[in-house]
Amino acid sequence: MEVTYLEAIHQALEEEMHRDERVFLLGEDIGVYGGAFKVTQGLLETFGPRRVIDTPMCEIAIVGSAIGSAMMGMRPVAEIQFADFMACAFDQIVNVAGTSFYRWRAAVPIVIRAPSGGGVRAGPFHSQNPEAWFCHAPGLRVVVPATAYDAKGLLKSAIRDPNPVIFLENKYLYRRIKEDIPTDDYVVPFGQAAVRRKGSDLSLLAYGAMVHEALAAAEVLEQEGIDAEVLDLRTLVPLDEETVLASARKTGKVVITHEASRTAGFGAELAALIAERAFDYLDGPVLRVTAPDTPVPYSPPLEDFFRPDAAKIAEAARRLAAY
Amino acid sequence: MEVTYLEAIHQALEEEMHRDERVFLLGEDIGVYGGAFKVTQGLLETFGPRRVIDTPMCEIAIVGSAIGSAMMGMRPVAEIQFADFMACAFDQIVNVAGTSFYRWRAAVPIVIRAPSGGGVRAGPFHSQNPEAWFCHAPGLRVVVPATAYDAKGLLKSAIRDPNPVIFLENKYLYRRIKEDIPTDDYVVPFGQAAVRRKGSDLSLLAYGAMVHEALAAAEVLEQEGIDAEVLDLRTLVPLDEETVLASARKTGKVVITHEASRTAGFGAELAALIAERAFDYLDGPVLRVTAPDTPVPYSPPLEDFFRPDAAKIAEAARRLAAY
Amino acid sequence: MTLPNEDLLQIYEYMLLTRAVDDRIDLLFKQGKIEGVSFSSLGHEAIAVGAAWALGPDDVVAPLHRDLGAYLVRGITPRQVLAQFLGRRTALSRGRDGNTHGMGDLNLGILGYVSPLPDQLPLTLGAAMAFWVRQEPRVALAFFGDGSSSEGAAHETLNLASVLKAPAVFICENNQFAYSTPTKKQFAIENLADRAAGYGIPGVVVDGNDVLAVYDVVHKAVERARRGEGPTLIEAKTMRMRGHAAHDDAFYVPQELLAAWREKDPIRRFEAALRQQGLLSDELAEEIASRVAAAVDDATTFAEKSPFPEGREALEGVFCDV
Amino acid sequence: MTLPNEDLLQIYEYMLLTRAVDDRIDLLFKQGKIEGVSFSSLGHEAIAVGAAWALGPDDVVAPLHRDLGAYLVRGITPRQVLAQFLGRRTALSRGRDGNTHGMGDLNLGILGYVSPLPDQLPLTLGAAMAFWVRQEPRVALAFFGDGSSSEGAAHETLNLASVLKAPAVFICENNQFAYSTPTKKQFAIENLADRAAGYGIPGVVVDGNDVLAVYDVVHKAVERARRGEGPTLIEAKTMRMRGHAAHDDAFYVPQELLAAWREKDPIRRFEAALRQQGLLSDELAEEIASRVAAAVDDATTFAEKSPFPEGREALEGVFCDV
Ligand SMILES: Cc1ncc(C[n+]2csc(CCOP(=O)(O)OP(=O)(O)O)c2C)c(N)n1
Ligand SMILES: Cc1ncc(C[n+]2csc(CCOP(=O)(O)OP(=O)(O)O)c2C)c(N)n1
Ligand SMILES: [Mg+2]
Ligand SMILES: [Mg+2]
Repeated sequence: MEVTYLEAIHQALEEEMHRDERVFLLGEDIGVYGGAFKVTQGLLETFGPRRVIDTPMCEIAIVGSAIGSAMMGMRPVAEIQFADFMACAFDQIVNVAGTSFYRWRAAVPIVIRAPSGGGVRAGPFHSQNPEAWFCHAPGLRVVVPATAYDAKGLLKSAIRDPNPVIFLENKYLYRRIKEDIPTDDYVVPFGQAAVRRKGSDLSLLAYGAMVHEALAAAEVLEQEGIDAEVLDLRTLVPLDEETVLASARKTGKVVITHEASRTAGFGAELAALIAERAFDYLDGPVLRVTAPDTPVPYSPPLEDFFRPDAAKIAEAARRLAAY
Repeated sequence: MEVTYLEAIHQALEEEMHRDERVFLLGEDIGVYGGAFKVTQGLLETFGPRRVIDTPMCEIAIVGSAIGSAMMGMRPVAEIQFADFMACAFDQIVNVAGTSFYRWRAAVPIVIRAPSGGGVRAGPFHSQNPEAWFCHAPGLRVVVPATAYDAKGLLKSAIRDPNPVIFLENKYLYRRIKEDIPTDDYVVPFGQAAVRRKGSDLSLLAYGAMVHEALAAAEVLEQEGIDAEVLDLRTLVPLDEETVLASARKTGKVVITHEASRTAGFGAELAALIAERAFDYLDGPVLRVTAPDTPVPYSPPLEDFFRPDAAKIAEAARRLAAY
Repeated sequence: MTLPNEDLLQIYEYMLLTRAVDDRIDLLFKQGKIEGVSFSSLGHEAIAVGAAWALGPDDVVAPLHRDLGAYLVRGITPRQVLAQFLGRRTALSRGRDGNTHGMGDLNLGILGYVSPLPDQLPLTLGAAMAFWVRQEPRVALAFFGDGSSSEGAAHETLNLASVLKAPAVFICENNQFAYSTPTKKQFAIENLADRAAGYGIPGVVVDGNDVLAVYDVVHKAVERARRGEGPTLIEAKTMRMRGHAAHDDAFYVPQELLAAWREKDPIRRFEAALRQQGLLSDELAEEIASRVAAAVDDATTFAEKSPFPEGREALEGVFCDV
Repeated sequence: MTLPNEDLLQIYEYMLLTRAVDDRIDLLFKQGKIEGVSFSSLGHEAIAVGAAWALGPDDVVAPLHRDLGAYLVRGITPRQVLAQFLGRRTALSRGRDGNTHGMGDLNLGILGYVSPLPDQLPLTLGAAMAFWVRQEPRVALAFFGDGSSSEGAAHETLNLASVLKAPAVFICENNQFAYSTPTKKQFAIENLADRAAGYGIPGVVVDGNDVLAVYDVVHKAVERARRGEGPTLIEAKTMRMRGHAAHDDAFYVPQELLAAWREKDPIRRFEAALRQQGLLSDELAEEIASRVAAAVDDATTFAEKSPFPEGREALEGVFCDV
């Protein structure tokens, strides 16, 4: 069955709610309206108002109460309407969700879903990519699906995982990509990167929407005789270090890309990992193709300049290939 | 005059408040009590209750109102009682303070001071090192003084800077270090790292309390015939890339250290910078000596294990030197 | 409070202008010329214009996404508004921010807002705090929605403002919905103004479709704040007359509710009163209408002719360097 | 509500035990055996014990740093408490967290707290929400301070709880100070309980030094919540009888205020009542006192003999793997 990235997420929620009655949803406008992007459409009708809870605007209470309910045996999936507003619940996420199991063995099996990413002319507060912040907060899993298959399988893993999971959906992909996915239950395990394209000349490391840009770049590069390998990281915490390092060691040249701004983004962690553990194999500098260190601007020419894309990735790859 | 790191900060506040009547302070327990660490002691008496404002517990309103007052021409210095609680005001810091100048040219000359760092048995919520989060939020300056001289000079720069500045004081250093500092007005400019020790075999990059651990490690290493250069970064945003790169290019071997946990910490950014722009000069992998990816544990054996120190830095440096 | 006739006619004109600009925005969105989202102020004209009218020239205001009228009263031009919605370099945010977001101008005493709501509340408190520190007789006024009243920032602000007796006025626009969520799912009370008692400050409910009533309560609150007696919480009841944003058909809003509120249209009501008082003749009405129409046409032309920013401009001005 | 005599004596013993453990903590701190900070529950015994007593076995409680009594009533042992303060492996947090922080045990229905306040409020609402979703007749009770009432988290929680009619009870311990900050600098009202009206829920003020009065109002609130009628906000007035933490001499607290509150000591008052009712003889008092003393001595020995964790244990259990 061919489904969009968005439908895949919807299916994961619906199927998990049928499978496990501990799963419930809470968030702003997720019930009657079906969510700002309609991800949860119809679930209120199917599961009723105690399992699909329309809350007031209160990110602290949404995340905090999700945590408390998880400690009482529930499996809440909280939606934050835009990933940008996770900043409002930051304390709950990093200080409460991230540390409770470590401190007093209280597992926190919650999922916080949020649409992230730009390219849709949504401006500084509906386009952010906050993944690096959460990767730097011990105790959180960070998931960044790039395909419809993964979005469904990773969300199922997230809901079944006994830990707090930050599940960053990429809003650019919601309705732009489609694929056939199995109708049977399946999960995509955490910590296993996918090699989306095998290649020998250099490695392109990406996640979320940038996987598609990296693949597009690889096609262009192929025409030019450069054989790029494309990795989709799928989950940043846990990170599949082995697959990343194996690719870096094989090609010796790495370009990392992400939509988030550059400084202290997750690309830095990848570069550091490689500079430490694949050093002997490197044939060139580790490059990053990222957004610049600015807020996400609104106007199309500004956002296009801001956002990494296949052309920018190809350009860096060319430079590196020639190194 | 020999002053502690803490007294140096106090002096900077007092002198700036005398110099510029737009400067005022707000925060919890900073007036009558003089601050949880007594940094602001006596300032209420000197400047009165409209320039030293004891607020209720409300980090959002503290930071948010500081921003609003700055837009009306004030130079607020907000204290967050512990850096850990900056998470409660995260949205104000990253979304409001960080973006207003970019979006509508409203400069936000605020300083947010907060005691950070561990080693004082203060447990998971009074020991955190959140600098990397703020480095990944465009529009913020991030300052991490390591000495009394710098604490004063950098805080003066921070107060005079027209941008939002995150000023992370290291509470371990508050009363543990002392030095002679000038009595005349001086500032330490942003973006200029200090070479605390010249060396040729390898570079130790540090900031905050870790500068002292790196220097102690360098002494040990010297005994063993390893000549380490020690850099104190002073400000992370702006970062003195040239000094960092010059040192890396000179020694070819770099150990980065910070108290914050490892994954996506600021050390990753440094490693990435070096792996990109000093690649040709590297004679070994870029190593990081950081806290592990756990909350900061309370009990002394746990915290000692957790926290990087001279011994751990020296150990990494030895491995790298032998590479 | 009786306002001079001149003021009444200006208020009327600003309300018309607000609606005309709003209609034009709606049209431009439907024509595909506005990217992303677009918010409407339809139905909020009395609140935005009435409240802004109550401020003195040195006072400061933090309008929100339904307060187009307040921006206009304070001096932001229709040209600037449309340029902003069209993402042009001539806009106050130079294309960096969209629709009314970040449409601030400190020279006009207007604080731009960020999307996370209600972050303009602590910001406004901060402005008031500056006046309080410097002991200046100035006041800061913030708008916020019934929706964002549930956010922690609202509480922290109201509390700190009341403790400091800061010269601030907070006006909550209760338009029955936060996005798709009706007020009864947002709070278990009838009047948000009743929360004022929990802060020891006055709380006032006002008919948000009656521009003079709004002016009146805001004016009183502003003067109270100016006298150093502290903040007031005003709840202006109204109805959001379009969807949450232009993409939203508001299927979840009962038609009867909309119909009932359409009867209370703030402009029609005020116009009727002006006519009854003999202040507005057909001729004058036509003159005003054509001035408004011309302004909107001019603004549209200006905005559409304005250049987009160039890509590289995205890198400029993250930090202030003076 | 009249409690059986047996309960009254147990309540008395728990109050004594609370104070004895607290005194021992103070002593251990002064002896330099407790690293970091240490909070005292002196003066809060009636609130913590009285409130916890009102819960059923399946109910859940989120105590704070002054609620030692609640931990003890719910079954955390003095051994576990002192091991926690001494950072030992035998503590509930195994040395990972300090003093009462993170001293939770889900088997006992106790939620551990984090330092950022009042984060146990949304946590407690979440527990109540779980009961509400599953339609179980269980209740969740949270403590919070006058200080943390000013935080956004308090507002969001009270509001969401009242909208859902979640089976939760919120008890604010107004002990006159938040660290050094007196209540008059924290809020411009007399009674925090009055904020309940802003959420459409009952608000009750109770004498926090009268254990049976506390029991009573909490019991009523718990049963109300259990019946599905929603949350209650209780304000228990008391006084923090030591400094904010052990390092703080509380110079900013007027001596007369402390002296006045010393007269109202919750334990002495309850003891007098028990004696007057003929429930407590000298002999029984002595028997209880010696049992308490023995428990505290035993706990001290246990804690001091308990091993510290080993450094490497710091790495374990960041993630749950079942
Ligand atoms: C912190 C935060 N959470 C969520 C949103 C998404 N959002 C934008 S407007 C809105 C509804 C606002 O309702 P209200 O405050 O009543 O204002 P109205 O649009 O009705 O005028 C929501 C949920 C937001 N902007 N900020
Ligand atoms: C969000 C947050 N800000 C600041 C602090 C620092 N702090 C710890 S306890 C305290 C005072 C708490 O006062 P109150 O809530 O009245 O509780 P009390 O200690 O009086 O029982 C403060 C300011 C904190 N723990 N959390
Ligand atoms: Mg509304
Ligand atoms: Mg208190």
